[in-house]
Amino acid sequence: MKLLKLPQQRKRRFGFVDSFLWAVRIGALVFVVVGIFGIPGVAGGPEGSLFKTLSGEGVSGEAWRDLFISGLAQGSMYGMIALGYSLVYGVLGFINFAHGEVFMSGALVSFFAADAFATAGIWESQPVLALGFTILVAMATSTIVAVLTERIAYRRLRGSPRLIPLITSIGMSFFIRYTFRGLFGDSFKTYPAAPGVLEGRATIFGVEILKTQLTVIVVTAVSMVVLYQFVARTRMGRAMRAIAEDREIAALMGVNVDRVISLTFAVGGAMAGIAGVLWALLFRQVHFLTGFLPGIKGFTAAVVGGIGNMAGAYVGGLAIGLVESVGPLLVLDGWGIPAVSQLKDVVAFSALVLVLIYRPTGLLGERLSVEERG
Amino acid sequence: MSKKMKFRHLGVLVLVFALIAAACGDDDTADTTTAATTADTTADTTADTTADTTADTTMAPMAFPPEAGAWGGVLIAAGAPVEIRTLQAISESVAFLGVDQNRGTELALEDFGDVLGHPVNLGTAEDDLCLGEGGASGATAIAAQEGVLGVIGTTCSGAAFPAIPIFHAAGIVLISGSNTNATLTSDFQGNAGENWMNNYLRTAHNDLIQGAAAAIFAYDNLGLRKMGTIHDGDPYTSGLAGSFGLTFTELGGEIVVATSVAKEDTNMVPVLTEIAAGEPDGIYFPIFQPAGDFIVQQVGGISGLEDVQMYGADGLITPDHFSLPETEGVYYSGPDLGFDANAGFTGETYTNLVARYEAAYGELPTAAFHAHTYDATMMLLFAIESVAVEGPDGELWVDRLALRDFLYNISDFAGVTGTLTCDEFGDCGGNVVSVILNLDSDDPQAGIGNVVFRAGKGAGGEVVILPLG
Amino acid sequence: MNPLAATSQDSVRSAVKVGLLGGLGYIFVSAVGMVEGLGEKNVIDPILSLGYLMLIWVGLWAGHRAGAGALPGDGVSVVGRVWLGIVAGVTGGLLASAFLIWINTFVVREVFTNISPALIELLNLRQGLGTGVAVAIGGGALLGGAGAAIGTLTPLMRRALTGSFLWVLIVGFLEVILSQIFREIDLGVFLAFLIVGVTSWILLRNFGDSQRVLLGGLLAAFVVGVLVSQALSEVNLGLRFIPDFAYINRVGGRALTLSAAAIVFLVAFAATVLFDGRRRAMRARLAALEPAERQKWAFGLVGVFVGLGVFLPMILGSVVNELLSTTGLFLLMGLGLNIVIGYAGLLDLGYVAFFAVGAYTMAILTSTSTARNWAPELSFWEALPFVVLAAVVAGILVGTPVIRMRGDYLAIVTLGFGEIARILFLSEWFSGVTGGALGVTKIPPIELGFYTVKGTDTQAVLYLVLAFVALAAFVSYRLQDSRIGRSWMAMREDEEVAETMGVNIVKAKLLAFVMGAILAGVGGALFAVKFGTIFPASFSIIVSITVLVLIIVGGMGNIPGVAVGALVMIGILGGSNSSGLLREFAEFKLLIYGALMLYMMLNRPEGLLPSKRLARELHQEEAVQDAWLQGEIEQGEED
Amino acid sequence: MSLLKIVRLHKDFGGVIAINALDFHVDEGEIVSVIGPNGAGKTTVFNLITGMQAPDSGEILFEGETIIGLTPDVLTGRGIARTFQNVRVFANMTVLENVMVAQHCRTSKGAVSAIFRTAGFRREEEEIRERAAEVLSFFGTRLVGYRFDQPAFMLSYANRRRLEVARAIATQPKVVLLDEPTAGMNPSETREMTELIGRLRDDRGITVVVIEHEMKVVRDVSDRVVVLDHGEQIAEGSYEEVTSDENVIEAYLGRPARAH
Repeated sequence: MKLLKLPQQRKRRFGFVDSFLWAVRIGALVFVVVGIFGIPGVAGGPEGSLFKTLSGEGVSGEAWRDLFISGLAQGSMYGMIALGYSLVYGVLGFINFAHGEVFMSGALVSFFAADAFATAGIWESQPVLALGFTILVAMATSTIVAVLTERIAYRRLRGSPRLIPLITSIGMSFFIRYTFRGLFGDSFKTYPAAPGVLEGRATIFGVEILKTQLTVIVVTAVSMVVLYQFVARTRMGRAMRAIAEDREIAALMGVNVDRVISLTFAVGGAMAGIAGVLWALLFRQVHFLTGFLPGIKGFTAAVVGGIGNMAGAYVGGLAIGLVESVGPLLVLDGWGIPAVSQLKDVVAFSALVLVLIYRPTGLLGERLSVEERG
Repeated sequence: MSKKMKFRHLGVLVLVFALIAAACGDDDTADTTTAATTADTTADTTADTTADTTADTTMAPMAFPPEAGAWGGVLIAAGAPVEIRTLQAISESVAFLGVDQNRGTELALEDFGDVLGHPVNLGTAEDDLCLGEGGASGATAIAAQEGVLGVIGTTCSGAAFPAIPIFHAAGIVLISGSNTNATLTSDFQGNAGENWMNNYLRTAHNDLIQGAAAAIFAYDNLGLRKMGTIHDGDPYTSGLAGSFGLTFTELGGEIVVATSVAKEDTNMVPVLTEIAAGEPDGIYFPIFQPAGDFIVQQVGGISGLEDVQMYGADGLITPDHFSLPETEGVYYSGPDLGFDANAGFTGETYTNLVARYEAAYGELPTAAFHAHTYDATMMLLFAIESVAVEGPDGELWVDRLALRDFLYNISDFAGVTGTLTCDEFGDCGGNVVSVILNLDSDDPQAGIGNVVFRAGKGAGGEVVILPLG
Repeated sequence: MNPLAATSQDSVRSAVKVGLLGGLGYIFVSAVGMVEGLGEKNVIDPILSLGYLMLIWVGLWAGHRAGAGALPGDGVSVVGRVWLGIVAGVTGGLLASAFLIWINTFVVREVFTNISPALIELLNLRQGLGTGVAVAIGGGALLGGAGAAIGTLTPLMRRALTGSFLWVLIVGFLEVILSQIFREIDLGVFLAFLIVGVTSWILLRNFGDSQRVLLGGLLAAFVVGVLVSQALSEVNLGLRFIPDFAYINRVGGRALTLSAAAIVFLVAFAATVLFDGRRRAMRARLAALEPAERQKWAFGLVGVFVGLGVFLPMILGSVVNELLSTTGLFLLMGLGLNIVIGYAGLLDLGYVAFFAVGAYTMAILTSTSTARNWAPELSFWEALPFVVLAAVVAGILVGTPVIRMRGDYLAIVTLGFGEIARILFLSEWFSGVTGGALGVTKIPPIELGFYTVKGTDTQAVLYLVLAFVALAAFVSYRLQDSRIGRSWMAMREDEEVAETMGVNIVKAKLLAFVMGAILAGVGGALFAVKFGTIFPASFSIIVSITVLVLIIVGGMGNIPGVAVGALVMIGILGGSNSSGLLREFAEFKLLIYGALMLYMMLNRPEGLLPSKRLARELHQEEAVQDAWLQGEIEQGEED
Repeated sequence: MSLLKIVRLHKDFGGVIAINALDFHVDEGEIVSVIGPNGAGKTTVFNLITGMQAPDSGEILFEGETIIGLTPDVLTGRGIARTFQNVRVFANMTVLENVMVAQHCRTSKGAVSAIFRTAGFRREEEEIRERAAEVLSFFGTRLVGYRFDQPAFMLSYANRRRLEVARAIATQPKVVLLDEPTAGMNPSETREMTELIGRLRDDRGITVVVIEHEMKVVRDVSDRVVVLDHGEQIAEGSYEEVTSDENVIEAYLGRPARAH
């Protein structure tokens, strides 16, 4: 999808900024490596988390596995949310801050479906049907919310300076969030526990995984593949890509720009809706603030993966999920820093900064196009 | 306002000019003239802990109303209401605490009825936002209203810090039903806490008691030796986890990991893994919902924590939390809630009170502190009634300092939370904490009532174990 | 005869559409809990509660829109317009009735929490469904017609009517504040106000063209005013009978009595109508002035406002002073962020980090708490240089890695930095210094040598905050209009070109970050002192967003605009962690925030009081159309 | 000694060669035209000279010193200025401000003196303003008077081109690189611009390198013409020499450039 146009990294003489960035790069690398492996032979220094594990006092091997998988599950959902950011960015070139609320709306509204199924006993007796329908409700809600936001607000702002739609989306995010709070209250909605078939652990390739986490990972992966095929193969998908390249030319070529942009929002919304149900399945509690942090993390993931790039969004999501799950214990704990878990967002955002310092266009952000030539 | 205070403000004015003048550098006629007039205003800078507020109201010529004390007084016209206010956390994530408390106040008003023939008015409920900013702005708004005698609040200790001096300057007493921070009152050893002021009282327990009692139960009764603690970045939970750890270590136990989560965290695997690495036998997590829910729900999936004893605290003692199947077998420390048999000041039993609560608000109490707040309100109303002087035409005169003194001398006051006696630093609560055990998630109320351990404050401030029931 | 015959089909259709929107509005304010939540607050006793006011407003709006929807060319008469309003009102009423029937028939509270029995009672006027429906439709028709009718009045009458109504609401609403002002106002400050006001009026009339006379006279009046205000400060003006008469005690706060409401309305109405001629004449005279003359006048007026403004904190009472000091703190941050975004175009979403750095530096260096293991216990003034230093360092630390990032990347990375800062301050890791979750308490008041500014002394705090705000505004203003300011502007327009014009991008960006950081840092330091205690929870992302919103709503790049933004967003609506003038709306504050932002961005993106530059930028096309023939010009490139 | 000397310059964009082993030089006081079909790499050369892009190999010498790796602002300070093919004036700044900004590297007053409005600062501001007015008067009456305070986006296309040139002059350069200064202009405007380019050297002693498509302009202004194709120099010499060169004819006719 759309390539982000960044200034060509120039070969400059080594200035203040370069020395600073190199110091950060090297410092971060040393920090991470020492955190993991420690400084062998130095008593009283950082022990290194891996060394701790090997000597049997740190995090156990199984624990690393659990951390990894929970990070993967969390990251899959971030990836799904990141997609919405990335798609919209690709097509309209602005960050839709309200996307976290799109995710929340699906999670919150589908609660009532899930709750009804649970009360009726269908949740247990027909788990696939019930879950499927719940996901449909969530997708529908999120899609409607996403498309409506575009229709009401963003459509009128095309072509205005980029700060305007950004602020609008922040306003939209507040508006949706507190409207939902007004409508559905500020209490936590507790989803019914995952149906019996999804309880306990399954063994995949000799690795034990909680079935709910497995479900999350599988469903997101499948959704991603389907979406990718959609964008790559269908006419509408091609139209989306055309608009991402150049909206005006696409319009000249007969693409109905408004419709395709709506569709982009719809697709992003649907993905967020799926993520909403998965979120509820895993964590079971949703309320009107549920979208806030995942929204920001999704945005982070989109940038880490390379904004505007679909695969990048997913990869970025997985990366952020893994980093915040594994990172604190892997790197910080090795340094003997207390209470590392509370620093997981610090780790996640630091990872973001580092990724951008190492690769200014994100992990899968494509290299720059050919600059203007005479 | 006294003349002195006015002059001080002038001084600030001068500062404004000085700053502007310093910036411009060419216009300095203004500050020399004004500075000259304020040359001798430096006198009153010594802090005076007993407030210097004067009477709010004009005096009548006769013996009534009597001469006002140092904090002034309030003259209530015949038939006019007695003004008290609430300042609780009634929005955002802690609303379940503050709203619950305001209901306690409303019920107390209902039970107490009129004060010597005057109705009681609560005015607009102020929000402490559970933050210093909210406490300050709410307190300012209340202090600006005329004739407010006392305030019930705050919900959060953080909001109380800036609110107390504002009320102090206005001669208003503040009684909290849920502040537990030790520095607001005393350490029970006769040392005033550094944020204590003499217009502040509370009916809630002091953190020192709960943390210590919870640790004693963990060490002695549960036989735990290695524990992890989790707080959520809130001063309350952080303080509680800290004082738990202190006592637990003193007893000979070991805190293997003291860590925390963020309130909005959902994935608890990392934090639980961090704790698992320390191989504890128990985890003390005195936090709130939903983070507490996530922890009990996810702890089963962590290898190494299969047999660990989970141990929460009062932030989680709610029917919602107790109805999670995973909470069966989990202990919770908190203020003693075995109130059922207790009768409050008006003779209303706690059981009855809860029934009325449910009837009035359509749900069971969402937290424990409505009871403490009920008592706090009762105490305030009783004190007002006791110190009020009736005028010839049905007026009422209440001296603020007398009201404060009366409250500080309250002893053996019958409350639904137990018998209340205020000490010299405003700690009035029974300071009895209990540990409960949830056995059946289908009957959360039974779990909340299932007390397995009680402890209270001894004469020297130490923790003494009390018999059950 | 069909009164609508004269109106076009289109007008009717759009009236129906507006009516449906109005009906949705009715449902919305009811379902999100505004009607019930605000139902207890009586504005005018006993007839008007805030909750009903919301519904009335919806009806009037719909009618007005529908009436105005008829195009002038349609030949729609006054009666026709009123009928259009009624059509809209009835349509809305029908939709509202459908909603009423639905919520009366089914119990939907399980899902929609705020559709409670109490709400249903309110909407039914406690008389059952029939009344509710009748009122919805009848009231809709009435209000719709009224709304449209207002639209047909002469501009003067319309202004008088709506303005007077607004005054009634304001007076009813600001009960606490107005009571306090009337109760506490003393003769001294009243006379001072009078002296400065009258003197400046005379001066402006007679010596408007001589700046020296004007300034000298003003200064003299000001000095006299100060002396008088101090000398007579103990003599109460004795105006307490006014609030005693105007307000009546009710559950949920005091409300305006009906007779007082009528008086306020009549006075405001009469004043608007009577003084209209004079106002117009004044405006005409002002318009006729030469630009140089006008500048002199503006200069004089600013002098008067400053002269009077200085006395205001003595009058306004503690609540307003408290609000204004909070507003001032945010204004300080707003001015800083205005440099970063408004001047230099760097979208910083983690601005709160600098605020936190300032607050924590001040708190740690000055706290006298015995619980702290490292407490240098400096005074405010000793610690202030360190605050600035810390802000500079923070500015460079945040600024350098992002120097080569653009727009959206910058946004997320700075947002990340903001969160990193908050979590680090909160963390166990640094709790030895920062106090972790327990924050820092016992931050001492500011010693000025002759006076101690305690956090609880709202008046003194306000003066202090205003002094710093004035300083910040002064610095911003001077920087804006300088070589540095121009280089920021150029960078904002086109970074690459700015560089080829010789602007050192690294220096320019870092300077913007550092200046912004210093202002926020000082704001943080004042924040710490004002509250005497700080906790990490005060420094969440929402603060960054609030500051961003206030400068955008106010008018980015324009210092008075930022001030207006701070006043509206923080002073009136209430900031992220504080309540504003409209404290009754606290529960819906963020909802209103969102709605206001949407409205502003869609209809007035340049803000309430924009800089000329920004207004031009956002309305380029119109400006160009005005100035040139369309064909001759092309639009400037974007990016 | 050449003022500007380019030696075996090479630049490619992800495999697409933009500039290949390019050699050319500009002497002081010369007006050199760079021509070539679209995509020949003309603007890239300008970008490389002004430091906006870095070459992969080769050398650029300015006044005998290498300037590779220097940032554009430093190069502006050394005396290299440019305009842009796609007119990049600061659209929302006024005409006067546009030109005032351009003097950034010739002035020095920083934040502190700006805040205190020191005497030095005020003097410098006055100078900046005067110089800006002076530079704008270079274009006769087109950009003076009420235009000073008009935002640049209100200007006509030709006036924006003029403003760009004014901005470049205001940096007080030794050499100015003009990228298609007459593109989009009508014949009379083009004539005027041609004359201006001559005056740049004659009145102000600025060396000029100009990229131009309009052959008439090239003929009228150039002392020397350099022809690029595919990033390589295929011919060099006087206008007459170049236009009769077979390589050049082939380059243009073989793949005729899109008309501008």
